[in-house]
Amino acid sequence: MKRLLALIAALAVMTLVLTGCGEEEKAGKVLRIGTMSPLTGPYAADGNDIRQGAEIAVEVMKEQGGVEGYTDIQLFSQDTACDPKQAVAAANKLINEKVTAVVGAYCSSSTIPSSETLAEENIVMLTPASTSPQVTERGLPYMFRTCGRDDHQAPAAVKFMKDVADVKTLFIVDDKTTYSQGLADGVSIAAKAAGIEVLEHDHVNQGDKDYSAVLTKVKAANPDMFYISLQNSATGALMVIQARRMGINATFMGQDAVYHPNLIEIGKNAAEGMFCTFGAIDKDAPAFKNFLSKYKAIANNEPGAYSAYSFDSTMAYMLAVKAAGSTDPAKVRAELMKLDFVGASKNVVYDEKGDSGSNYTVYQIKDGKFVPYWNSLTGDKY
Amino acid sequence: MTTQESKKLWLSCGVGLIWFLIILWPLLGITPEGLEFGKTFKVFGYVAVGVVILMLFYQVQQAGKLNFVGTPLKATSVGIGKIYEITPRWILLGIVLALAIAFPLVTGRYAHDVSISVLIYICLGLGLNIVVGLAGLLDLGYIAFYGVGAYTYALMSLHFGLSFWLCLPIAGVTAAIAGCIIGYPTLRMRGDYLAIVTLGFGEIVRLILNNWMGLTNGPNGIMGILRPEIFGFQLNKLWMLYYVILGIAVFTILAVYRLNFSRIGRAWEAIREDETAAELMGVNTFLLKLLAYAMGATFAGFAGAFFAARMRFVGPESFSFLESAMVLAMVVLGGMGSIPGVILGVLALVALPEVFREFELYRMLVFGGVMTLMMLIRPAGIWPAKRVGRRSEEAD
Amino acid sequence: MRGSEHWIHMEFFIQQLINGITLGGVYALIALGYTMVYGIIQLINFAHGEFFAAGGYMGVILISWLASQGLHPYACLALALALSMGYCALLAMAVERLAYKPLREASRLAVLLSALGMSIFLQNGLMLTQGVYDKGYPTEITSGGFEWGLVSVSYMQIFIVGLTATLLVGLNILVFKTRIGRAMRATSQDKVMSALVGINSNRIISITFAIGAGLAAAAGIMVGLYYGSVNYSMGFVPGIKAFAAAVLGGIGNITGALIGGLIIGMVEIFAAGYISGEYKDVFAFIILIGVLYFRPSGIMGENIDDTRV
Amino acid sequence: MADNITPILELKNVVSAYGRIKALKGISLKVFPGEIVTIIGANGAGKSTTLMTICNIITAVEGDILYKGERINNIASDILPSMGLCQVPEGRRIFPRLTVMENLDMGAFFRKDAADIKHDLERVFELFPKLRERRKQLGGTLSGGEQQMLAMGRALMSSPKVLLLDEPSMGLAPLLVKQIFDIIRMINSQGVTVVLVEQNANLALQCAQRGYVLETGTVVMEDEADKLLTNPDIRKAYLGE
Repeated sequence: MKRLLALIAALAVMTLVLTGCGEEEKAGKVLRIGTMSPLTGPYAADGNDIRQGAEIAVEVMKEQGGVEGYTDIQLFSQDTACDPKQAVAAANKLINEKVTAVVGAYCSSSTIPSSETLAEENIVMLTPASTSPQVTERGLPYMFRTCGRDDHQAPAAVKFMKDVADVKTLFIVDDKTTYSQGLADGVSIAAKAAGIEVLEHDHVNQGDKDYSAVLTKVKAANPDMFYISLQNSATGALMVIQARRMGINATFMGQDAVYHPNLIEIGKNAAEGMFCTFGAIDKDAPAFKNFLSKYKAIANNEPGAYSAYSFDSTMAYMLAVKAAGSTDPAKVRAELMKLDFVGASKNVVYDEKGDSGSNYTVYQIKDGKFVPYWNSLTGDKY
Repeated sequence: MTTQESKKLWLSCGVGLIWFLIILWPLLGITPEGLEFGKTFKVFGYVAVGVVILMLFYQVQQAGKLNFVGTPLKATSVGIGKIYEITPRWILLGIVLALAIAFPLVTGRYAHDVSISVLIYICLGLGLNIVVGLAGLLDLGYIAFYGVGAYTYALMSLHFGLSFWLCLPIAGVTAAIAGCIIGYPTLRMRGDYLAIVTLGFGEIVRLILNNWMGLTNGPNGIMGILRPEIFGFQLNKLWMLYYVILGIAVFTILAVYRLNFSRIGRAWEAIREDETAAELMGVNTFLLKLLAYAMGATFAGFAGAFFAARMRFVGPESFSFLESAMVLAMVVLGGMGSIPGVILGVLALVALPEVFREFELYRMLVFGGVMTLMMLIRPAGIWPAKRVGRRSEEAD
Repeated sequence: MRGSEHWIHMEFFIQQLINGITLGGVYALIALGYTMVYGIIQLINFAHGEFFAAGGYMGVILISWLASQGLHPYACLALALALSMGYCALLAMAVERLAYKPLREASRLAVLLSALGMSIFLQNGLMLTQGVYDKGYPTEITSGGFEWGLVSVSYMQIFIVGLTATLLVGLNILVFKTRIGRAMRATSQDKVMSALVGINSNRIISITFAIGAGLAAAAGIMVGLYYGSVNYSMGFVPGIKAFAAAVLGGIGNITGALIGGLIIGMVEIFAAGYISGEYKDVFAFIILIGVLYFRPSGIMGENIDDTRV
Repeated sequence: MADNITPILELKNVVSAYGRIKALKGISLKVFPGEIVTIIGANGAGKSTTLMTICNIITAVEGDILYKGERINNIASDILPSMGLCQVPEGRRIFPRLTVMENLDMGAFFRKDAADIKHDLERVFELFPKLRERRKQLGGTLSGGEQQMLAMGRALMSSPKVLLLDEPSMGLAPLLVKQIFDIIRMINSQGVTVVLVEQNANLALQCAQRGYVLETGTVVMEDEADKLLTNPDIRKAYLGE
C-alpha cells in the first residue's frame, strides 16, 4: 500500500530531475554545438569518428582564437545507437541543452527523423555521413550535408567499372540498411543502363559473420567485379577475407562506408587491390595534413572515414556563425550559402538544397594504403 | 553481526576483488607491445575503493550506527504511511493524474520526449503484463505487435490518408490478429519452448519488415506519416502528443484493471498457477490463452500506432529483440501482474538510461549492472502483485 | 565455366554443404553451453553469447602477444586456445556466483532478467576495455586449403570441424563416464537428493558454467580465426541462433545441441544459397517453430525431469 | 535405554519454518546408537520436515541438532553423508535418468575407498538381488518397489551410521511392504541406527524400539514402541480403532 507513495515520489523526483535539466544558468555567451552519432551498438566505431572529428574542429577553432562574441565553444555529444527513437530523444535532449547546431547523425534512418525534430526549433543540422538523397530532398531549410550523395556515388562507381575497369559482369551484395541497399540498388540500375550484366543482387543481414553461402554463389557466377555495399568497414573486411579464401578472382569494389583504415587492418592481404569510392580527400593538401596531425595528437588514433567530414561540418558552422555574428538560423544559413572554405575533406560549398556536391574518387588499396586511382569528375587516373 | 560473520564477509569480498583483477588484467594489460599493469591497477583501484567503502557502510549500518539517520526516516515514512492509509484511494490517484496532466506545463521539450516514451512503454508493459504476468506465458517477441501496429498506421496514413483516430482501432485489431497467428501454434508449448518460439516470431516479423520492399519499403522505413488531428487541427507540438498518449495510457490502465479483476482475469491466473487444474475446472485454456495473446497485442498495437504518428517515421530498427527484452524487463522488474508495479518498472528502465546519459559511454554498462542488482535486491519486483508468487514468498 | 551446368550445381551443393557443416559446428559449440546450463538450473543464460565474444577477444589478445614473444604460430594458437578457455571459465564462474547464485530460490524470470542485465554489462565492459573497433585476427595461420574445381575446403574449416568433434567427444566422456559428469547429471535431475548423497550442487553448477563458457570461448576463437575479426557485439546474433539450436535439438541434451546446431547452420546456408540471403534467418526460425510444433520438446527430446518445480 | 549413553542424534527445541509458517514448533528427540526409532503422525504433522531439517535442506531457525554430540546446524547438507548421516527421502527420489548402477554409485559419491565400495555394493546386491538384474536399466523405468529398494540401496552405499527413512511403505503392495520392513530390521541388525518416519503406525511401531508421536509440529508423546502400540489414544488416533 505504501508503494503508491513511492510511485508519487518517483514521479515527483523525475519531474524535478527533468525540469532541472532545462534550467541551466547562462554564464557568458557560449556557442553550443551538438553532435549526434551512434556511440554504442554495432556502428559505434563510425560514431566515435564523427564525435572526435567535431571535437578536433572545436579545438582548432579555439586555437585560432575562437568565435568573436562567444567566450567559449561547447560540444554536447549524444548517442543515437543508430536507432530512430533514440535519435529523436537525442535531438530533444540537445534542444534542451540549447544548442544552435547539430553535427550528425550517421545512419540516414536516424538523421531523417531527428532532423524533423530539430527543424521544429530551427536548429541547423549538418550531416557528415548520411548519404541518402532523402536527407536533403525534403526541403528543410536548415539541413546541410558535407558528404556526397548515394545517387552520385552509384553512377561514379558504374562509370569507373565501364570506363576504367572494363567490367562486363557484376555481382552485387548489400547488407540491407537504408544506405547500403539504396546504394546497391543505384549501382544495379546504373550498371544495367551502362550495359553491364548484373548477374545477381544478393543480400546479407547485419550482424552476420558468415558469408560463405553468398560467396559460393559469387564463385559459381564468376563475375568480373564483385561490388560490396556494406554499412561497416569491419564487415567489409570479413567479406573480402572470406571471398579471397574461397578463391574468388573477381575484382572487389566497395563504397565509402567500408573506406576505413580498419578494412586494411583486418582484411590485410585479402583487401589488397580492392577499389573503393570515396569523396576525394587530398591527403597532401595542407588543410588535411593540419587536420591529421591535430587528430592524431588529440584523439590518439587514425581518423576514420567520416572524421574529416565531421571536422569540416563543424568548422563550416563555426565559420558561418563568425561571419554572421550571431546564431540566428536565417543569418547563419545565409552565411553558410556564401561559404567557400578549404576543409580537410574538400572545398566546402553548399548549394540551395544544402548539399555540398560529391566528388567521388576511386581509391585502390595498395601496399596497405588507400591510394587515389581515378577521379570521377575529371575521368582521369591519378 | 558477529566478528566471525564479518570476517567471512570481508574474506569473500577480498576473494571477489582478486577474481575481478584476474578477469580484468588480461583485457587491459596484455598488448602485443608487452605486458602492462598501470591501467589495470588504476581501474582496479577505483573499483576496490568503491567496494570497500560500500562494505564499510554496510557494516556500520548493520551495527546500527546509522540509526540516527534511519530512525527519523522510518518515523516519517510511518507517519506518511498513516496519512496515506486514511486518505481515500481516489484522492491519491487523483493526485497522480493531476501531476501527470500538469507535467508538460512545467517542463521542457526533453522532458516531454522522455515522458512520451514512458507512456508508450506503460502501454506496452501493461499489454505484455497480460501475457506474462496474468496468463504466465513467457513472450520474448512481444515487440512484433508494436511493429505491426506502427506499420499499420504508417501504411494506412500513407496510402489511404486515413486519420490517426480511425487507424488506432484498426492497428489494435491487426495487432490482435497477429497475436492470434503467433499464439495459435505456440499454445501447445510450455515454458522455455514458448520463449524461443516467440523470440523466433519476433525476429521473423522484424526481418519481414526489413526485407519486404514492396510493402514496408525495407530498411528505408516509411516517412511522412501524418500527425493526429482533432477537428482538422494538427497536433504538431510535443506537449499535445503527450496528452494523446496520456489518454491512451489511462485507457490502457483502466482496461487492464478491469480485465484483471474480471472472470477472464481470474481464469488467466488459474492457467498461470496450474493449467491442468484450470482445465479440469472447466476453463477453456486454449481460447483463453489465445485471448491473452490477442489482448496483449491489442495494446501494443495502440502504442505502435501512436509511435508511428509521433515519430512520423517508422523503420525496422525500432522493433529488435532487445526492445522486447526491455519491455519484459520492465514488467518483471516492476512486479509481474501488478499495474503500479509495471508503471514503476517502466519509470525505472526509461528514466535510468536518461539519467545515465551523463555517463556517456558508461551508460549501458551501468544500466546492465543496475538491472542485475535490482533483480538481486528485489527478485519479485519493486511492487509485486498480491496474487502472484505466493509460493516464492513462502520460500523467503 | 558455364559449360557443364550439372557439375557446377553438384559442386555448388557440396560447397554449400561444407559451409553449412562449418557454421553448424560453431553454433553447436555455443549451443552446448546453453544446453548444459539449462539442463542443470533451467536458466536461459543470456550472457552466454558474451562468453563467446570474450573468448574471441582473449584469443586475439593472446595470439598477438605470444607471437610477439617469438613463439611458433601453432604453439601460439594452442596456448591461446587453452588460456582463453580458462579465462572464460573464470569469468563464467564469477558471473554465476554474483548474478545467478543468489537467485537460486527466486522465480525463473528474475534470473532470466539478471542474466539479461549481465549480458548488457559484459558486452559494454568489452566495448570499454577493447574499444569499439573490430580487432583483426592474424590471418597467416589460417590461410591455405584444398580445392577441387569449384569446391574449396580451407584448413580452417577442417580445424573447426575437427575441434568441434574433439570437444564434443571429450564432453561426452566427461558427462557420461566420469564421477563429476555423474554428479552433474544427478544435480540436474534432483538438487535436493544430490545434496543428500553428498554432492555440493553449487560447486557442480559452477563447474557446469565453467565448462560451457570454455566451449563458448573455443567457438569464439574459431570464429575469429575463420572469419577474420572479433568485435564486442558479436555475441548477440550467434547467441540467439545457438539458443534456437539448443532448443531445436532438445534443450539439456548434448547430442541434441550438436544436431540442432548443424540443422540451423545448414538451413541458413542453404536458404541463403538457394533462395535468398536476406530471408535465411526467417527460414531458420520457421524450421525451429515447425519442428517444435510437431515435437514440442525438440528433436532428441528434453532431458529435464518433469517433476521439477 | 539408559540415560548415561550419549545419543547419536539429538534434537533440542528445533524450530523450522517455510517462510512465515512454522512447520516445527520446538521438536526435541533423542536417537541412541543401534536402535530403530520411529516418528509417527498424521499428514502435515511435520514428520518429513523433521528429517529435512536434520539434513539441513531446511535450515533450523532455532534450537540445536546434535550428531555424536556435535552441533550440526550449520553443516551443509552435502557434508552430512560423509559424516555417516544419510536419508532416503519421501517418494524415494531416485535419479530417473541414471542407470541403477549409476544411482548406486551416487550413494558412494564422496567415498574414495574403492575396495570398501565394492564390498558395500556386494552387500546391497545381496540384500536386493533384483537390483543386480536391473543394474543397466534407467532408474526411472523401475517399478515402485524396486525404486524403494534402489533408494535404500543407494543410501547403504554411503555406509551410514544413521539412516533416516521417510515413508518407505508409501504406495507399495502389502507383500512388498513386509519385505521392506524385514530388510530395515536386517540393516539395523548390521549396526545401522535407523530413524523411521511412517504413516503406517502399526508396522512402524512393531519394527521400532521407541517411537515419537508428532502433531502439528510438536512432539505430543514419546515412549517405548510396544507401550505406544497398546496406548488406547494412539490406537484410536493412528491405528484406526
